[in-house]
Amino acid sequence: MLDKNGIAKRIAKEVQDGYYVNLGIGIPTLVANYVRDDIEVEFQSENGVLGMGPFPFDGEEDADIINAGKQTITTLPGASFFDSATSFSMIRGQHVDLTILGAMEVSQDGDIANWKIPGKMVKGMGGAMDLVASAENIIVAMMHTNRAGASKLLKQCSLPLTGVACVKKVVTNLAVLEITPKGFKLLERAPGVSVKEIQEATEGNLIIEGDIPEMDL
Amino acid sequence: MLDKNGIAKRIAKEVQDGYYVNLGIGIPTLVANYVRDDIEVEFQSENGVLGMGPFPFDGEEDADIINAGKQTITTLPGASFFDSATSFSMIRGQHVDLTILGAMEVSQDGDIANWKIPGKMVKGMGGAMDLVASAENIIVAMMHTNRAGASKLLKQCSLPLTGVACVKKVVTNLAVLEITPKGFKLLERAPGVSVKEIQEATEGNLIIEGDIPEMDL
Amino acid sequence: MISKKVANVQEALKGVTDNMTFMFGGFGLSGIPENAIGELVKLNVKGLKCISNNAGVDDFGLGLLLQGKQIDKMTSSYVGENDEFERQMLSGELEVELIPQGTLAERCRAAQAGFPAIYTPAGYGTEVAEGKETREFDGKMYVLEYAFKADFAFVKAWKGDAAGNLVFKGTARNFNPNMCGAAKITVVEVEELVPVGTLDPNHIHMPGIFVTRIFQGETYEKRIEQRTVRQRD
Amino acid sequence: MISKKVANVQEALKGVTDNMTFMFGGFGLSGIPENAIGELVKLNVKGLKCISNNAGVDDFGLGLLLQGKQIDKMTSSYVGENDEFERQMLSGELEVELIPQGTLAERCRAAQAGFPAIYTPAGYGTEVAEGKETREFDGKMYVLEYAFKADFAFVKAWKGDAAGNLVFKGTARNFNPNMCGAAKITVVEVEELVPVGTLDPNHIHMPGIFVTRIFQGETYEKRIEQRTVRQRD
Repeated sequence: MLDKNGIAKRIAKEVQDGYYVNLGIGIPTLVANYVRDDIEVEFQSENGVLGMGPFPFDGEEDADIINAGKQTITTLPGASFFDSATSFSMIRGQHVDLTILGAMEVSQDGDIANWKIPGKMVKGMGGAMDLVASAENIIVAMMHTNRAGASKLLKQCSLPLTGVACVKKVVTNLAVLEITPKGFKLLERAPGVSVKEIQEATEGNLIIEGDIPEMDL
Repeated sequence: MLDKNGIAKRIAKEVQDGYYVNLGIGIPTLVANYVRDDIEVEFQSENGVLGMGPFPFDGEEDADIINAGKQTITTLPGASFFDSATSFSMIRGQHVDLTILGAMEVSQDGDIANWKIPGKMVKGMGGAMDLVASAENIIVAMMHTNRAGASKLLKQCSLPLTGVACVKKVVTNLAVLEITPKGFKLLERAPGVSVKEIQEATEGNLIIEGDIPEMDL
Repeated sequence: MISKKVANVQEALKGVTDNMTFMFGGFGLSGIPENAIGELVKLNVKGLKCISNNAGVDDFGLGLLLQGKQIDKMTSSYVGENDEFERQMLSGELEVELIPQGTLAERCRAAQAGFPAIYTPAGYGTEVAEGKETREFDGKMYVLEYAFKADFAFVKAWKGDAAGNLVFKGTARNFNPNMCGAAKITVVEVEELVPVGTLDPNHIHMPGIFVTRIFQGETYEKRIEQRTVRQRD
Repeated sequence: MISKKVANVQEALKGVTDNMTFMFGGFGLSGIPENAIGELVKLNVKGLKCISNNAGVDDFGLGLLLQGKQIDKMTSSYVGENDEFERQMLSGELEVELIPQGTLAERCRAAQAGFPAIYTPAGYGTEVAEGKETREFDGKMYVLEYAFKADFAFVKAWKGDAAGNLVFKGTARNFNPNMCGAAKITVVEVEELVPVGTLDPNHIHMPGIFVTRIFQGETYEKRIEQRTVRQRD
């Protein structure tokens, strides 16, 4: 079973040379730490920066240079700043190659819910609805089950949707799954996790074809 | 009767302190020469400059700094350059206060035709259609009649329209006229021009109320 | 050169009254119009409808207007990090319209650029699109979203001149340029009001034509919401 | 940093074939992609559909492609100053679609920004709107205009870096930034390719994400169409 860093590490393998990547808050942010050194990737943040670098050294933080999580950041050579409309032109116009974001629920049709629990948590969708409505390549990073142990990979989402039929891949603490017309296709198991454990933790239709390899991390 | 410079001089009196002004090609361009010195005005050109100054001194012209008439220009302190989409945001968003442009025909309803003579002259509308569709305040600068002596102030335009019910005022070599729901209201006569001459040169409905003063240039 | 310069925040906010609709630039606490917000607290105008990506924190940014119960409605994309906001929203005192961030940016730009409405894919199939017109183009579904209508836009820039020309810094730019000229009156505060002619005409982020009033701001706190650093080796 | 740099114009134009749709930046002869046009003449690709505000003059700019009868259709806002253009248009050899200049700019931006269509007031009630969908918003009429679809966008910038970040100069900017990322492939030529990190991230007009390939251009003529000067006193 993977921890959050393990999920990030596995997702980092999906990042290819020349990709512009938007990372959501939470586990997705950790992905930047595990991207291979021998490929060129640029990170975009929807508040208006392309070419994000690591966090600043203590004392060098700048209130005017933050990411969408409001964290102080730095920029790398070749970076640029721009306004919000331009930022979403990059996203809506499909210039960003890969979007990695967290979710509360994903359905077997690729629907995603991650912005609202009615009557309980209403923080808002931020840029998530724009991202999932436009991105060609969306990977969800999340735990396979919620704190109560219930599956987050469902036949249908029960929470208000963020986007419809948009998720392509899900990486959880238990597995890597691809969204196909027939449901969640199991691609890989997390180290030490059995197919049976994944089946038990998945409410949506799970497709198991042949031998399911363990992740190579 | 006015010449082109006279028309420009009269129109310059319509330019008020604090106006952003877009000047079309031809007579309108001359208006800049006659704006009072004691008011602040900025000239916008739709190819992407605000704060245009006079033509450059011989030898100081720059191929990268031109106006919409493709003439080499200079800029004044406080000027800015921008892309075409931003330029038309200024125009469409009604941030430009006054548009002065030439015309081949104007109708008594305020329609304007100035971009095409079918089968003869097809140069295109450039930015004129955007300007007349959006500007709150449009003044047409033109000769009262064409070279064949026919009126250019008509009941209805005969040429393909540039815009509908948009012109507010017309300044010609003979008169200043306002577009009203009932037609061309004669406001002023050019020096030495009689009301009768204006009547004869105007095909559209001409409204003459009271004594028509001569222009004060 | 047409001057937009006014002496201070009081003059800049002339005409502000109860029940108006305001736009506020800023993302989180970055690039927010601190001086304008402070003055609105003093003016104690009520019944405000505010368009802003976020709602500040309890004791800073738009949170200050919420504390004074000056806001009736917020249109935002993300409103976490604010307990008073949540309390007012759940109790029904505050009306909240949550919309996608890119939609927020583009509804501002539409108002600025004279577009009545836009078609965006964001929110299609979600409750955000409920009751809204939708339409298919090339096999993809879009939601029709209207240009904002606001009385004042409050914008914060880094540098500006009396002509109203603006330059922003880093990610403090965010929604600020998109809101310039998107309301009836655009009030800009700058960290540094520089002499006309010192800003490079090639590098002005927003030309002065989109600005109604500009003033030299004072004592910026520029609070950091999530101070995240790494240690030197 | 993702590099967009290619060695030369030949490499930059790989994939160009007959019957494609191209966008060209520039206003008149200012800010036109001279190197790309020169190479297209050499490649002698035919049946082109071109989107460009203007059509050059007889012996420069897009006029060179017209001389070689390489263009089947032009979508422009103003096509004066070009006798060969007029001849081909009147003889029916060349299809010409004239559209308002602001509409041209915004149809590019729509393609760049993922908008399927826009509503503009320009051209309403004229032959430009014939056969097009129109709609009233707040008592004013608008025409629905679609995002362009193009294979290549040819853009000319002043300075750029290998990351594809661009800076334009003066009014040579015009349609160039609006066309970046508005076609499947965006090819940018620059007067000066500078080392990555030398352009101020605050003052990049177009971020590299909108650019597919960038190369150092050569021997710019930068012809002036209307040399207008005043005499010193």
